[in-house]
Amino acid sequence: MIGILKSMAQTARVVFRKPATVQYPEVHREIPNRDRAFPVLIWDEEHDEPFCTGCHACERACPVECMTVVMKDNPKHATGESKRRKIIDEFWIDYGRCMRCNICVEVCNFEAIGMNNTWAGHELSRFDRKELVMDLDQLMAQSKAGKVDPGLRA
Amino acid sequence: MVLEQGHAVEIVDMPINMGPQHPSTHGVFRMVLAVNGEQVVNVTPHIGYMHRGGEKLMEAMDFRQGIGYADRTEYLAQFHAELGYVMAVERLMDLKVPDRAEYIRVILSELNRLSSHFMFMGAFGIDAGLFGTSFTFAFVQRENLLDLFEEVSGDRLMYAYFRVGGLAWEVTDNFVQRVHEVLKQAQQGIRDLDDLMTKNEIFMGRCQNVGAFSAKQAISYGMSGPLLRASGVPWDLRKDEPYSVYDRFNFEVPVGNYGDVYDRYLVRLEEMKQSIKIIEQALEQLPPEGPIVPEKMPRRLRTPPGEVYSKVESPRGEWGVYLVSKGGDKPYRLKMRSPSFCNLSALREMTIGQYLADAVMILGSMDIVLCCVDR
Amino acid sequence: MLLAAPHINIDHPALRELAGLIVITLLMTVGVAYATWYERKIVARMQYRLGPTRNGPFGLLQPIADMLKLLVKEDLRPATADPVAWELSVFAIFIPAFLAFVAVPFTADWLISPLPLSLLYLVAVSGLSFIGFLLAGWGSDSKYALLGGMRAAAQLISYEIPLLLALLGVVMITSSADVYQIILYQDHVPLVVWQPLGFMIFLTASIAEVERPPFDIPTGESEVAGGVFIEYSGIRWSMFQLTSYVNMYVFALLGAFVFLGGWQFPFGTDWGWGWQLLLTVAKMSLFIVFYLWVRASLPRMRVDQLMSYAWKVLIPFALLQIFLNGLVIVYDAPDIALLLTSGAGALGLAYTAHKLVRRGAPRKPLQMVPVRARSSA
Amino acid sequence: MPFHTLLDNYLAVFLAVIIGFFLVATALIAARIFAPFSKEKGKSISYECGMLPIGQTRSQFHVRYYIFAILFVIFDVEAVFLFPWAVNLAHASYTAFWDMVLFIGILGAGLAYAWKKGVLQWNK
Amino acid sequence: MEQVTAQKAAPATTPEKQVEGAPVVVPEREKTGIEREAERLTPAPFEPGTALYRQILPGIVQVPADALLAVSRKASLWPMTFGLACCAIEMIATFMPKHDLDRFGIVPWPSPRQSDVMIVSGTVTKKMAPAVKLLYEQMPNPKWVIAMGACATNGGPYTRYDRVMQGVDKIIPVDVYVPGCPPRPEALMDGLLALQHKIMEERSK
Amino acid sequence: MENVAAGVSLQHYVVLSMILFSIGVYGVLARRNAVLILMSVELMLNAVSINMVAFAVYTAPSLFQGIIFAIFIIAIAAAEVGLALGVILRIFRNRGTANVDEVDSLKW
Amino acid sequence: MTQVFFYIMAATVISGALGVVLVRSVVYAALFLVMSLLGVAGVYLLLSVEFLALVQVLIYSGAVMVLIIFVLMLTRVEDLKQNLDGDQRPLAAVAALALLGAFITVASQTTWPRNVDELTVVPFTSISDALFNRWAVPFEIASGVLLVALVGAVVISMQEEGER
Ligand code: SF4
Ligand code: SF4
Ligand code: SF4
Repeated sequence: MIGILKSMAQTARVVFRKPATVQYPEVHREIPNRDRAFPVLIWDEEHDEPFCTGCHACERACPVECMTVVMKDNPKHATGESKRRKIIDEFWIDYGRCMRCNICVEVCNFEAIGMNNTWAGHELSRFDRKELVMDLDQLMAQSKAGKVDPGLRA
Repeated sequence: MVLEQGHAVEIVDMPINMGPQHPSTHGVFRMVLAVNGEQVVNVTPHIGYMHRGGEKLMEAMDFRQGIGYADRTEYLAQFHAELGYVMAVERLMDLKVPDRAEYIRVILSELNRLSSHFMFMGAFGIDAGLFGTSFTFAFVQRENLLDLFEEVSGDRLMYAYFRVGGLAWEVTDNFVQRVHEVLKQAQQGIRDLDDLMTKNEIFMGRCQNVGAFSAKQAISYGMSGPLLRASGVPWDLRKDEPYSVYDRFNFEVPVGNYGDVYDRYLVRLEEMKQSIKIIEQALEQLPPEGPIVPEKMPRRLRTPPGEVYSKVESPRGEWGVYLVSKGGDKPYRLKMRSPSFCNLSALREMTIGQYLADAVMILGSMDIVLCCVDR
Repeated sequence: MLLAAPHINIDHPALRELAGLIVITLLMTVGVAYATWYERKIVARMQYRLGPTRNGPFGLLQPIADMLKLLVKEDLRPATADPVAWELSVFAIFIPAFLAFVAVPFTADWLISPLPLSLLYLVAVSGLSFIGFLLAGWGSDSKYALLGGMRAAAQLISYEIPLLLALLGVVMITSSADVYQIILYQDHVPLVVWQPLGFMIFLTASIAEVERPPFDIPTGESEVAGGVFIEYSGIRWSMFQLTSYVNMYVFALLGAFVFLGGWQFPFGTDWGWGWQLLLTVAKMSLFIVFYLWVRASLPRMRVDQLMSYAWKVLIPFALLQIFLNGLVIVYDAPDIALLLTSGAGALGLAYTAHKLVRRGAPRKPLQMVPVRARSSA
Repeated sequence: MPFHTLLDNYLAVFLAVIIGFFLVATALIAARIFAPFSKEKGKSISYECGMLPIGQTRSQFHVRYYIFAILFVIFDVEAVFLFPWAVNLAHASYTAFWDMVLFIGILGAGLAYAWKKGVLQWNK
Repeated sequence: MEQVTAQKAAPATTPEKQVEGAPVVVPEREKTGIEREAERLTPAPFEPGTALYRQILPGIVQVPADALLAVSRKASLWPMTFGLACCAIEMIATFMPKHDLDRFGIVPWPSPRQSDVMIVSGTVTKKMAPAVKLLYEQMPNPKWVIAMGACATNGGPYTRYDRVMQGVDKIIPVDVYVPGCPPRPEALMDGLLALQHKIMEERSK
Repeated sequence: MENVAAGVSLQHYVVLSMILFSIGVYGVLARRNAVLILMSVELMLNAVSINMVAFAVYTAPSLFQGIIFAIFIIAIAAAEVGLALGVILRIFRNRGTANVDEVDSLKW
Repeated sequence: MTQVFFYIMAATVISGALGVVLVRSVVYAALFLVMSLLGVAGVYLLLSVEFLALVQVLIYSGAVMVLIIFVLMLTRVEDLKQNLDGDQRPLAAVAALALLGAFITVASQTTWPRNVDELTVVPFTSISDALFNRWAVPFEIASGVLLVALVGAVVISMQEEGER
């Protein structure tokens, strides 16, 4: 009997405490700087081109093989605007398969890829799983707009 | 079974199928209970619904990639899983992990024990028929812990933070103070759950003398962790075979007298308090700064040939990793000794003769992780 | 509701009853819908949550949405189910619960029809619902359902006895089996004062009769995954839910009338029907909130504990209560004697309920094996 | 009380039966109209946690349920007998009271016997 | 066990029939491994089903009716409690105080009979596939499926293992894919909101 | 006191109870299943008690033994059903049948 | 109105009874029995014996039906492959009809001692008075019978314990 009253008192006490709920769609709570949502490519502001040189290191290191990298000669290098001889041509990441393990970021020697740490990196529900395969533009859009500053680069 | 007229009816036991989808078989465990009236006369566990070849895949991965799969195998005690895995590799490469890294590992592992036991408390309350309240109480605290983990490692569940030789990267600057905050809330949460369940007569009536298991039986089934300790065997790897830096802390190992469901609950409750004690000591001894990876850390992880078995005390018991290497950067053979599996093997003997409702309680008291059973 | 009150005089009694019943039906539906709403709200607050907030202001449209959705959901019948039993069970469960409203005096003059033995009537009618449970369990040809149905029937019948006996104690005091008379009797002191033991028994038995936690074994999610109703979907299932909430209301009202003095205590009859209705609803809500509170805080009992609690604790104590009342009344001792004896009995009940689980020797506490630091940093 | 009023009172009960019946019936019909129906064979398999049903459903039950049922019958009868007694207990004679105490005592003895025999135990 | 299942597989006998004669027992031929595999991989049948009111009501009434029903459906989506693997933990976390799905009127139910949406949270192995299909079939119309996490989407980290389904959409039609391993609770909520949008869009279908 | 019977006289009830009784008789004779026979017996009992009550309220209102009888009938019938069903259960467990024709030996 | 009610009730009772003796499934028979018993309760109401009607509902269609349905569940009579009716059906029908005819003739022949179109209401209190003063002894005996039934059932069940 006493124990029962005790537990009922406990629940009653909780009624007067503050609910822990964060009202999600309205309130987006503070997301840690190191948050690892999904890998995105970083945009090199001064040369106005991606850092990525398409060196395939991340592609090789990805445990689930969800990346595809195509490399090409850098036109800007010919004109001398940039020191990068090679540059990324095509880049696909299948977010539907990525396990967010951060390895691609660690192996990249050019700090060209980083983990998205914004809410945009999480709210990615799609009606068709093909739409989860992100191409180069989608991968770079965010950092082009200067919206992402990955807490975790290599 | 068709009834024949004219001779005595053999009274059949009603086979009841629990799982793979059932609110109270944790994950996709399936058991077929033969029930007579309300009494369970036979149990046939069916596992393998979650067998996804984690070990085999890890043999195809190098040592860094494997860590992620270790996480996903023991998804309630990820830090322990990682620790077991990286310790195995470190033993092979005989790397000396710097002190600071060791302390942070201990702190995070113990916090992880808290979060895992909170999960148990919640689920156990549900099994006892408590309408979600224990679950919510537990998860309020669990969320705090997960937030801390996320700040440190960058993910809520799959941390991949312990690396061979040390840690992936430095902890955050306000780590120590954040841990203190979280611990304060966690103590509050433990008190809440204590008030809610421990002394409640109905809860006692449901738990006491249910699924009692003697020390002898427990050992013979190779059980470990809270279940073994609840049966009265004071066996705890942190105490008997201290790995990491566990030999530098004072704490107590709770040991039960009856080995029934209630004792398992109490042991876990007490372990949470002990974990908090350990964490506080570790925070005191934690070197303010220092390396988190050895100085001469090789660029590529290549192990010499050999084999090693490393084990840690996970919230469910002895989590062991047996690793054979023939050189190179991949394990040649990898076997995980999953505590959930060994504990689960005792289910049949515990359950037979109990009530139908108690079968659920007993399964709940084992606190299994299905991916860890099937791997 | 005014419709049902006789001072809007619809001359023919049958018509008046009809109007009253229709009003009750509407009220009941809305009331049940919002019972689910505030159940979810209160329980959520007991769990650090908010409960429905997004559908309508404070989630006020949530119950409407749920009802509509359940209405427009396909309702399936398993091929192996027994068609007749399957179809009948809905009626067989709902109608008895609904019948109870006929004899419930919401205010002094709003009462569908005065039944001379309404107390007995209420119990008798609500006792019929087990047929529906057995039909649903047997008819839907699922083991969980069958198990749930048998459990439900066993539980209902076991707890009907203490319920009846507890009410008998009241009848002995008021010497009338009519709820109306019983309410009139408690103009100064509600009967809970004279009958603490009876009240406790009634409270427990009523929770068991409406199969709310901790007595929700027939529908225990963690064991029989929804129990009797497991196979039912859409509108049929929502009918079952409706019924269980209607039962909750009926027993809450019964408790409010019989033990808390309904609309009589403390203002008496002369404050007009508005006050009376307010009192009734308030006292009923007390019970309902109590049910929700218990639901959120107590684990489920096991079937054997349930049974032995009914037969070994409640019924003997109920008989004791009757005996004490009889002694006090026949040898006309002062009323205070009722309070004393019954209070003592209540303490005894509490103690027994405590002892029932604490069988045998008290448990040894855990042994703590100390571990000392061997090396240091 | 005069007869016709009694019948009128219970007229309400009959009305309630009818209304309740129509309530359920209309709900079911509305569902028929508004819900999307389709025929698939999997639907008509009874739910068993995602497995095909095993064993026979309408199978044996423990006789203990029957024991509790008969206990219930006995005590139900007793309670019903108690009602008229309780109603005019106030102006009843001592003998009536002790009669009933004897009655309860006899049935209580029955309960005690069942208790001693351990049928109340539900020993699994 | 096999024997008993064989009995159940016999055509359902209503009680009347049972009184006449014994329940029919057809001995089930042991299936070859290939057959069983094929059985596992065949997608579950799915008909959206048609509501009667579409035939009888005039179109002018149908439009508001559709809207109303769609709103009520999206306002109370009841998922089936169906935790498969690691993602299940995050799914549970989504029901819990911090991100309280009850705010959206989303409450879990144990039985598929009362649930509207099936959240496939985790790896679907080929051994599990029949159960998933059966449960999906047992859900009454209208019903939706959310594939939560990489595993449910396309096998995720375990794609390369043979006994793992390459995505649950191989066997049941999936409405919303939520990427992530595991998706954090907010992501799942985002998926549920997306599903609500979808329901509103498809109301006239 | 006004004519409360309002056109329903004693004969109505008597005839009703007789019809019920003979249906019960038919059941007892025709059915083979013990439980069904028991149900038919219940029908007969009910017929009898209808008769008793009817006579009581129509002819002997001053000392209504009929009603008291009916109450006792109900009470005893409850006990009787309990025992009878117990025996049927017993037979069923031992013989695998609830069929009266097959239970013809006094001992087995 | 009374007549209408009487005929409704009579119809319920008789159709229920017919269902009990004719229907081919035991469980349905039990359902029909419930219907018939409730009808009888209605008849008691018509006879203005409210208490008796409620007792009928409470004990007959409540308690007794629990017993019967439980036994149906316990002995899967439902699944027995045997037919429920004997071969002496026609005989039984003849006998029952003959009995009925005899009854009717007797009933119509009889001349009742006093006016039987009027019914006097028996108040509840007087019933209870009588029950506890004039009928005290049979009352105790009834309790004894109940006790015997209880003990008998327990004994049967204890035998049951042996083979489970
Ligand atoms: S992201 Fe980095 S590692 Fe990957 S291709 Fe580009 S530069 Fe190479
Ligand atoms: S995070 Fe891991 S899984 Fe994802 S793309 Fe990078 S390496 Fe591959
Ligand atoms: S997606 Fe990742 S977290 Fe989810 S079940 Fe698969 S492996 Fe586990």
